[in-house]
Amino acid sequence: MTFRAERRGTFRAERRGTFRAERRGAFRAEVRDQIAKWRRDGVFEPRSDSWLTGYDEDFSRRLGARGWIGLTWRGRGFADRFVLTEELLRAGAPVAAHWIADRQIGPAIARLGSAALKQALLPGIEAGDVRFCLGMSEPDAGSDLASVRTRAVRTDGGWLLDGQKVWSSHAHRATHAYVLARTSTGEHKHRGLTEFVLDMSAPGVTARQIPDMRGPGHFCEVFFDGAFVPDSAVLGSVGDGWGQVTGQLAFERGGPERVLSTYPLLALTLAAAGPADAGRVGELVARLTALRRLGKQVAARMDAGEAPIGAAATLKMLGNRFEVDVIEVARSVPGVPRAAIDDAVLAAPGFSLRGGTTEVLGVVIAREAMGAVG
Amino acid sequence: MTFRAERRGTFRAERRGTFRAERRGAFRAEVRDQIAKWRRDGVFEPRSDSWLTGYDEDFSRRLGARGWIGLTWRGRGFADRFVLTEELLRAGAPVAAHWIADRQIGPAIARLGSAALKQALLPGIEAGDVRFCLGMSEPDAGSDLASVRTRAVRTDGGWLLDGQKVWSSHAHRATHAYVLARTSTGEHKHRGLTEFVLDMSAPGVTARQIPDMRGPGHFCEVFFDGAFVPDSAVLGSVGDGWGQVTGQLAFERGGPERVLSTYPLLALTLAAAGPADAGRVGELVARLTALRRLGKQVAARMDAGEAPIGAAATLKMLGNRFEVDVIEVARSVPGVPRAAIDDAVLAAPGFSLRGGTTEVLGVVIAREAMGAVG
Amino acid sequence: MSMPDVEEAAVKVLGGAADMRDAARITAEQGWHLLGVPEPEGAGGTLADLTGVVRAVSAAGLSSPLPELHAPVVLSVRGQLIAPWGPAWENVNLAGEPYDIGDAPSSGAVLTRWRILHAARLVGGCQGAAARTAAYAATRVQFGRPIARFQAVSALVAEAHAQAVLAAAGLEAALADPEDDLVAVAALATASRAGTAVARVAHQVHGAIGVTQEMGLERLTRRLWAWRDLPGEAELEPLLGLLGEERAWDLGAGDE
Amino acid sequence: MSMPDVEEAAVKVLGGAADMRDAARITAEQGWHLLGVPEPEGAGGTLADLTGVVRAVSAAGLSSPLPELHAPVVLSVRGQLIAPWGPAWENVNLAGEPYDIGDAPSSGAVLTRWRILHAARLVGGCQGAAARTAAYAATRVQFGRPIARFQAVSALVAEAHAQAVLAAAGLEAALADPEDDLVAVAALATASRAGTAVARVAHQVHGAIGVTQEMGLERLTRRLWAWRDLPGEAELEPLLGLLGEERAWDLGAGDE
Repeated sequence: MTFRAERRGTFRAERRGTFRAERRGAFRAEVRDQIAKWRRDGVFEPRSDSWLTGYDEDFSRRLGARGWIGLTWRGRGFADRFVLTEELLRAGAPVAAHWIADRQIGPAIARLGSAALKQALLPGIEAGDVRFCLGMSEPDAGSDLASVRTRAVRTDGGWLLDGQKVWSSHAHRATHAYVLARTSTGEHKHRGLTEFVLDMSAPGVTARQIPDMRGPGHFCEVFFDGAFVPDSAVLGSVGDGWGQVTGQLAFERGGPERVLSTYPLLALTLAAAGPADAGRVGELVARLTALRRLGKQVAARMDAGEAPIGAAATLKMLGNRFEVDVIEVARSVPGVPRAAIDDAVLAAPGFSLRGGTTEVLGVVIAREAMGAVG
Repeated sequence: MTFRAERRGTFRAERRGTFRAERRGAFRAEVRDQIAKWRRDGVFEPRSDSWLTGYDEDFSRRLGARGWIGLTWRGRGFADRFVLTEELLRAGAPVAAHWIADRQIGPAIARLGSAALKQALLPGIEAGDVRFCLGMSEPDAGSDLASVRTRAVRTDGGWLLDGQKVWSSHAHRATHAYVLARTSTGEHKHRGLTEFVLDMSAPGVTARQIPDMRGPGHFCEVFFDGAFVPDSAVLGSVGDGWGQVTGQLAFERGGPERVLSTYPLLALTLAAAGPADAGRVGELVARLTALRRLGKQVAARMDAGEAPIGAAATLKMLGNRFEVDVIEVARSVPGVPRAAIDDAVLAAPGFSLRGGTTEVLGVVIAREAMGAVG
Repeated sequence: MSMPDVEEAAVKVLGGAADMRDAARITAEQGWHLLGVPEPEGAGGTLADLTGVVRAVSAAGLSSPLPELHAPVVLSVRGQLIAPWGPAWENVNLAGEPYDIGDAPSSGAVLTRWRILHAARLVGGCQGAAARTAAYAATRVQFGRPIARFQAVSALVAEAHAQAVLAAAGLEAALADPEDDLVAVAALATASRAGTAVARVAHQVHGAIGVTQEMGLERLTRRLWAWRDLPGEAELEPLLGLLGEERAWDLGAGDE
Repeated sequence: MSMPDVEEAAVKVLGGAADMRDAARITAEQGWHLLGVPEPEGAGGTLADLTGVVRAVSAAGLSSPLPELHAPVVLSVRGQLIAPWGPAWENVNLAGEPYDIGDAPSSGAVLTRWRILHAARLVGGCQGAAARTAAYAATRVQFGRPIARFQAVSALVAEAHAQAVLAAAGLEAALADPEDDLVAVAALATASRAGTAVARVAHQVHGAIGVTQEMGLERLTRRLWAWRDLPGEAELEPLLGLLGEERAWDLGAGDE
């Protein structure tokens, strides 16, 4: 068998088609320039965990005006959103106000929402005016997301919500909420769930901040007392909520915010590092390179119509670990500002909890690993 | 409330009584001197994992002649054995031939054995002539030690063993085996087990080495085909084997060999370390100081008649982690001999398996943690 | 008054202190920091007795300047001189405790005593957080059973407990040889790392509720995060890496 | 011949090689190492095609001098110059592979290509060991059920898989910018660390039987242990720590 004679000239072109060097590189450059300008103009101060704690409605409107909210449903796709969000997180820009709408609920509305709902909300989301919070977790449920007790009861032209959600970030200042509620009972807990879009100004909705380590912060409780949701604000099919939620997990877990929450601290660490720190800092640089590539792969697969749940879980598990390790290295490098370290330290307990705990992710990843071999 | 006036002079003497500085310090010095002499005389070469892979019957007889086998049942106690074994492991001395008898089976015979058994075996153990292997694990059982299928059937004046054991280190050259066998069936798997002492030269006993990563090594399979054990060689009570085994876990897990398997490599690393390595090596030094103190606490509690199962499991879990971390640091320090690293690397997979896996230990430790608060 | 009584009294009284200045006043009045100082100047007792009080106070999630009143030091932390509980108290750490940035050096023996006592502070915090974590896992129900029944959670509970046990053992080694400055360094480095590990695991087990003020876990973990960097292991461990085998092996063998 | 066919052929034929000399002869005859070298001197294809072959061979638990035949280098490892598959082969590594200690330096571009291919070797080994681990956990029964059903084991299976995925992503980043020597350094450092993690976890899941020759896991893990130190991450990572933020951030962005 002489391999060289047979295969001559066959695959040189093969794996090249997916690279779109000019356009994508250009978009990153454009984003960088704009962000740098905003920084120069004092529009924001960098901080860690800015996608959750950097809440700035004006900044969100700036992004909206630039056309940078809703890229995934406006014909640009996940790869471009990946570039945009990477650069925003790198800069520690205050993107929390529109984050949930842009990442998760906007795409869900675009895919599953009624024509009326799309018309009513997508333009507002794209402008940065419509701000979503998530109503998933409930008291005492923990990782058991399916144990939903919030009920939606049929009424004229819609549904009435009763119950309570918790850990809804920024609910007290969101314009809308995504709510997972039980529309029928007596079945397996994964059945009879429905996704709703709720106007937070509707009568019977109350949001209350939960004081955390920094005082009153982003976490809220939300109470529903006969809050009305019109039929047009049902997402997808009544009763199919659980399947729809799990289908969205790749969106929720596979983004760069699962890796870059402490990047602003890493940037300060890179600036301060001396020869004695080179090894520890270099390890972070190497790992980050691989993690960002993994994130890029996830985005490309979502653009290809896949739901890469296993890869997204892998990214999140390893990314959360990286985010914490950045803090540990930063602590060891002389000259990194204490305030930046402390800010990241207080945020860190949340990294591996939000969007699925390490334990939950481990099960998802192991399942993929065994599927890959079985 | 004025604390100073009330308590004047009450507790100065309290926590001093347990220190026996002179005698214990003197014993360590004696052991060190002897080991140093043996090293100078070329009696042994240091190596990692010497308590499992450093098999040297002559060296064991030397220790026996010195009176250093069986300290725990000869009136010296666990604290002295702790000092002795620490120094032997520190030196990487070949102690595998008598290790199991000295650590585990000798104490069990002394506590539970018949007068005949004691008379027959203890002097030989103390001399280094009687060498034990463990017959606990069985094929397909893994961590489920209680799933014993080896059977012991009553016969005139004793029992007949049929079955198979596996992972019995050095069984092919041991004089005796400890065997856990089922003496009655049909009950819960933890009942009906009995501990036996078996003469490896008895008819019907076959041991076969299992080739591992280094070729034919210490691991063996042992087959019993109607092998006879006299009644006098039953340890403790017939049917109480499981309770007796779990009671011995502190002996099996709480010794310095769960921390020091790679100490000879650490010694080379300490010798080679330069300023660039000081942090990583210093972390090991700090951790080792605490781990050794924990081992000393375990020994003291065993001398006090306790069975500190939780503390022993803690020591083993953290100690095994330390043993592996020594290798990782050694890899990073220029000048540490490659052969010493490779020797430890090949031994490392066994560290956290033998004597209870990390998973099993985690359950034991968590139980103690919750007991401590509940 | 027996030691457990002293510990209990300190926890109770300091729990009612309005702030650190108040805590310092109470501590000085009671003379708790003079435990381990020979009479008649001090209150007698051993350094171990004093560490017991420090640990108990910290395990309760409280701040106190016991170590600083006993051994007033100024530390070099990441190139800056820091007085943990200086008189001006111009800065506040992550746990809401005041500190100063100063420039007076401390003597070696005083620094060693402070390190031992500061390690005791961390050990107490680890013990408190680990105990809370075990208790929470044993009682919190999810998917129909206590979360401690899930192997992954049980492993975390074990880890927190083990780290607290290890840090306590390191402290005991330092107490066995309080003249050896390097055992104190080792004990503090180990306690510092344990603080990091226990805080991480405790929050992982508690889930989101662990960060709320209501749960109270953060009273322990914020202190661990503040204390572990005063100084952190990255400054301490290099002091132990070039000792050579014999000196390293003999660390903590002072009571043999 | 498609790439999967080439990979399959390489695994099959090299699996029958008597030793490394034989493997080198076969590889050279088949011209596999010329993948990624422009025709007519080479066999065309991309460097990615060649890494695919290297990965497949390593994932099967086999040794081959593919990287060295493609990019003959002499490495500085912990202060010594080492030719991984030199002509004299006076030493043998942990995996039974021969190597020399030499003194000829290699050019930067050649070294970068070798690093990418050596990373591919580690990635393949990680993938092979992770896949074996998952398969073993899914089928091995203990306490009455497959051990994968135990959360602690499942977490280990996930870890092995995740590390292999991460190392593969690092390799892809290096392939996206094969002119940048530092992305190759990053990819190799990540693969080296992944090798350590995967080998550890694989043995933990397999238990005692994992160290037996019969099980065959050690054909993968011994290679991971040998390859990860050729050179190890401790030599590579310091090259990446002082780049500054902008250069570090742009690593691996070559295909955008």
